[in-house]
Amino acid sequence: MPGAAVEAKLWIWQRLSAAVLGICVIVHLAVIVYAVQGGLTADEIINRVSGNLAWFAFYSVFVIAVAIHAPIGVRAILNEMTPLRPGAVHAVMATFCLIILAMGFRAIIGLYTAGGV
Amino acid sequence: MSNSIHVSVWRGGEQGQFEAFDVPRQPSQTVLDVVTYIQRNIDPTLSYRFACRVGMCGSCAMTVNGKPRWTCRTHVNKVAGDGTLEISPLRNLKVVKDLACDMTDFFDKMNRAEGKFHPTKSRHDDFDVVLPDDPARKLAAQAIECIGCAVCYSACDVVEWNKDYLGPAALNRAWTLVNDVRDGGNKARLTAVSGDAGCHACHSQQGCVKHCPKNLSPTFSITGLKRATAKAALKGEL
Amino acid sequence: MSGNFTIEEHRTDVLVLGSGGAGLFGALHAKAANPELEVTVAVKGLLGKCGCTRMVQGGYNVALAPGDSAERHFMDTVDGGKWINRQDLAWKLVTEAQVRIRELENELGCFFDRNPDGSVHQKAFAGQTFDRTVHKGDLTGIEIINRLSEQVWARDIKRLEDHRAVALVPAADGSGIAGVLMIDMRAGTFRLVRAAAVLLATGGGPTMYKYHTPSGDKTCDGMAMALRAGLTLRDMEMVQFHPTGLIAGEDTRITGTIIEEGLRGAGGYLLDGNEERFMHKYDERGERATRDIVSRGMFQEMREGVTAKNGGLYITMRHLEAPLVRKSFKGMVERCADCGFDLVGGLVEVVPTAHYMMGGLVFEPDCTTEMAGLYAAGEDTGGVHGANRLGGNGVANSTVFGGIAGDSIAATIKPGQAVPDVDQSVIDATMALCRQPLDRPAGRIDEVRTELWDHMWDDAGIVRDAASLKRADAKLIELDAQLDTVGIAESNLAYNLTWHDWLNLKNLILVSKGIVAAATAREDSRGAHFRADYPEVRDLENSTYTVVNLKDDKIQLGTKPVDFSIVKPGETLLDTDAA
Amino acid sequence: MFRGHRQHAHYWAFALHRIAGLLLALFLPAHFYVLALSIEGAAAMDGFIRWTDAPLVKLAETVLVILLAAHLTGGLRLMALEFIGTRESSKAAVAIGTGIALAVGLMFLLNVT
Ligand SMILES: Cc1cc2nc3c(=O)[nH]c(=O)nc-3n(C[C@H](O)[C@H](O)[C@H](O)COP(=O)(O)OP(=O)(O)OC[C@H]3O[C@@H](n4cnc5c(N)ncnc54)[C@H](O)[C@@H]3O)c2cc1C
Ligand code: HEM
Ligand code: SF4
Ligand code: F3S
Ligand code: FES
Repeated sequence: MPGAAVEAKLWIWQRLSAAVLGICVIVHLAVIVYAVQGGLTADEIINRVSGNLAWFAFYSVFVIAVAIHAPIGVRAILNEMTPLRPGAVHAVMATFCLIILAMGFRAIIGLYTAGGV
Repeated sequence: MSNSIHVSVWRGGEQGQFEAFDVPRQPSQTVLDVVTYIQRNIDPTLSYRFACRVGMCGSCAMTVNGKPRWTCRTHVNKVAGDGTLEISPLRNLKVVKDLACDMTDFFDKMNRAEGKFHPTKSRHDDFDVVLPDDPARKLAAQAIECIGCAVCYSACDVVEWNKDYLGPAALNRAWTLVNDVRDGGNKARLTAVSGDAGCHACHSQQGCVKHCPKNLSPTFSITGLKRATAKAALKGEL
Repeated sequence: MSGNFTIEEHRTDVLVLGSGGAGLFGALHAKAANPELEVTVAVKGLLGKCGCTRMVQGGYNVALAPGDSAERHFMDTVDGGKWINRQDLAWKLVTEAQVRIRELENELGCFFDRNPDGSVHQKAFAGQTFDRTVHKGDLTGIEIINRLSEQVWARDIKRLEDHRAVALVPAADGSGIAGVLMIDMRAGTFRLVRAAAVLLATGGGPTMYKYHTPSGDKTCDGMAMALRAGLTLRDMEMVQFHPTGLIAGEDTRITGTIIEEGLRGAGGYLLDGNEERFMHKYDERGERATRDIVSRGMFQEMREGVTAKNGGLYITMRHLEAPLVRKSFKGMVERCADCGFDLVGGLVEVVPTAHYMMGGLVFEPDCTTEMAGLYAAGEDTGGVHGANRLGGNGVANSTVFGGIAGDSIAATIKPGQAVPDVDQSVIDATMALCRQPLDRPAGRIDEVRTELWDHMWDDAGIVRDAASLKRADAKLIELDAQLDTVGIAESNLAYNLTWHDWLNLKNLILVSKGIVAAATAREDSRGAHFRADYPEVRDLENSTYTVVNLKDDKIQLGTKPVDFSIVKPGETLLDTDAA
Repeated sequence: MFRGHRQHAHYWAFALHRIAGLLLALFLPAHFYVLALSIEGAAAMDGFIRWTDAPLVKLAETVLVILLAAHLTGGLRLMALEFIGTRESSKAAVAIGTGIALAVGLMFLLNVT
């Protein structure tokens, strides 16, 4: 049964990505809480991220992880709670994954290159 | 304690309606006794299922005030504090009539989950030596006392949402066999319980654990299957 | 009348009636021996969920351990049976059990309890000279039936669930059985299943007594069908009572269900209504005396009238250490608590309760019967246990002979073999019988049930005598007539439990007549049968057993000499020094 | 909504985790869109962030942070269940999870105001 292995692997990927996201989100939340202390401004964000490879790498991992994690999660919800067929759900989720990747990286690259590196 | 209970009972099949009855209250009275009283004294056509009367056969389960329960061992005082009871058939099973369900799907899923022993020895061999405190034996023992009442099956929303989902009881049985050192069917079993009809469909709602009258934890069993199938998948064995 | 009642027909090679240990083993063995055979299991409830094998708590007797032997198990069985067992059957039981238990463990997957060294654990059970009861906690039956059911579900074995057998239908040419008439309970319609072989495994069940342990689906249907088919039952006076059933009033189904024997073993006291112990009046072992003695002692106390509020007596553990009781009897404590009783610190009202029928259809060690093509196994049969069944021999009996029946059937029946034409007159007569209440305005059948319960309990129960049996006999005739005036509304026969209650009572009354006749005939006291007017065991060497059958709607009675084919009273198969 | 069989803490934990996950997934593209605006220069972005000072938007953002925290703790709880096999995955775990989520949310709220 190929489906069996696919589901098992999706499960592994989702848990792995969740673990990565766990770390990312904690860092992210910490930064938000820290950042908003003086009121959130775009300058601050750009100053922090722009040209900083470490932040760039961090957000890349974050985006990749979420692009794996979220579609797998939404897939289960759609399969269970909507009449959509599994094939259709699969297509929608592949698209969703690409959208997250595209939009995510557009944002990160934008931040990284902002301020004229 | 008022001396009568107001009972609404489901009448009909999948389509039907509640019907109201007043049943005198007794000091020793289970929900099954309430239903029996109605059949014996008020409406002889009321249908329901039971056999053992003592929590061994798992055929008397019904939805009582919204929750799935075995009725032969549910004392009225425990569920009808305010003197009202609403009794309907178990969710997620086909209704035969009134409170009696058809459990065919439930049993078929036990079978589909490879919830059966695959022997490695025969009647001409001696008993396997199995130490009672062997960790695998203990895991098997924790889950083995299922009476197949389908209470968990009825308490799980995934069963409702995903018609193919094998459900907590079948997966729980599969897990006891995964831990049964005498069994030779694990390869087929892990494939059978993986996938979106199997353990991966479970989202740990834990209605199964919460309602199982035998205090088993299908959730625990299912997470065990998730780990076991993940290992098998990584080894390419599924 | 029956004209507008269509009968669906169904054909199969092998039809198994009942899904207890006997029925499921029969089906599995027949299918294993010849996978080409079409095997169908028809059962009054859901497959594997009804019947008493599932309710087995104690366990399974089998001689496995060093020091024990089939001979010893056999001697215990015949001693316990007070020498009226059919010895070749008892021998078959003890020897085949040694194979069957390994089949259960190794092939079906029952996970029996182990000793600390990993070998199978065998516990003590009353009436045995060796600890030989294999078990899975105190829920052995659930383990056995669950494992059997799984194997049946996994095979190409047809299921007719919620199907009640109402008649064994012979061939028109008298050559043997041709099928079984059933009621499809869900639809409320008749269905004729034609079959080359039928296994009768509906499991008896003494539910004609006010207090009884078996599951609600067991109402002696098999024995009643056998009587109507002209077959012979033996040892019908032998009804075993378990000393401690719960009693909580007439309106709860909990009444009659078992409280574990181990409670007495662990030091529990039996108390009368004044909260005083009484068992020492009857036996120096007190509460720890054997089932029959304790039951009789309790019955006597109840007759004398110092009872608790529901007419029973009390069992209490409150003088023992609470945590210990809670730990050793967890299942029982919880069960009592669910029903509103405190087993640990309080008094729980109990009463002796009808448990098992040693008597039943006469059959051979290969499970054939007088009627060609009809096989029988389990509690429906008589002869294996004699006058008393040892705890732990019941499930051994049903699984051993169920398997043998399956083997015998497969050895005789060919797949697709022609099934003779059915005797239509039996079908017509049975349908008329079943439909009898439907033509009348609805009535209350409760009164018939309660009266049957009361009279069997008082007059043909734990203690009987000629006068009480005579009363019982007259009452049964009266109740049968009374039942015939009760009507069931015909408009709604689908899953109509009240209709089935009526049919249940019809069967229970018929089989009760057999019990009363046999009990009247046996003028001595043996095992489960106690005659106040003949309190002694008489003339062991010339023991006889009773047989009953039905001719022209009347019970015919006979007695036959016991054939001591293996060992005579006073002799033993054991090397006496070794004990 | 919360029929009888759903009336227990674990079910609520499941429902919360699912709702939070779904909302996060829906919010994600919007979030990225905002960030991408940075490409058009800090000025444009400041405009946007000032817009978020509107109370309604602020509330939405707060809720989202709570959701993130809730989904995180719920996810950790789930993975504890799945990998460590905590048998009696206690109600405490649910409570602590929700507690932390709320705390983070409140922190955010306090800081913002
Ligand atoms: C509470 C309790 C505890 C017991 N404990 C022990 C123990 O510890 N050790 C021991 O050895 N024995 C014990 N026994 C006895 C043991 O259960 C029986 O001896 C044995 O299981 C009988 O098996 P069976 O297959 O003959 O019948 P059952 O298991 O009773 O099965 C009968 C089957 O026939 C079906 N049936 C009935 N009528 C019809 C019909 N008209 N049409 C179709 N199907 C029908 C029933 O629904 C059921 O499926 C106990 C019995 C009880 C009640
Ligand atoms: C930004 C981030 C995140 C998004 C958009 C997201 C989205 C989702 C979605 C939509 C689901 C499906 C929910 C369901 O099936 O009920 C899900 C499931 C899950 N998430 Fe997340 N998630 C995120 C972060 C996290 C984090 C940080 C963790 C944990 C540490 C996590 C752990 C999980 C787990 C374990 C599941 C599986 C639930 C199940 O199968 O029942 N997620 N996620
Ligand atoms: S796991 Fe529990 S609730 Fe589910 S069928 Fe078994 S005993 Fe019933
Ligand atoms: S209720 Fe259902 S979702 Fe899983 S934990 Fe139990 S099977
Ligand atoms: S009647 Fe058997 S479990 Fe309730």
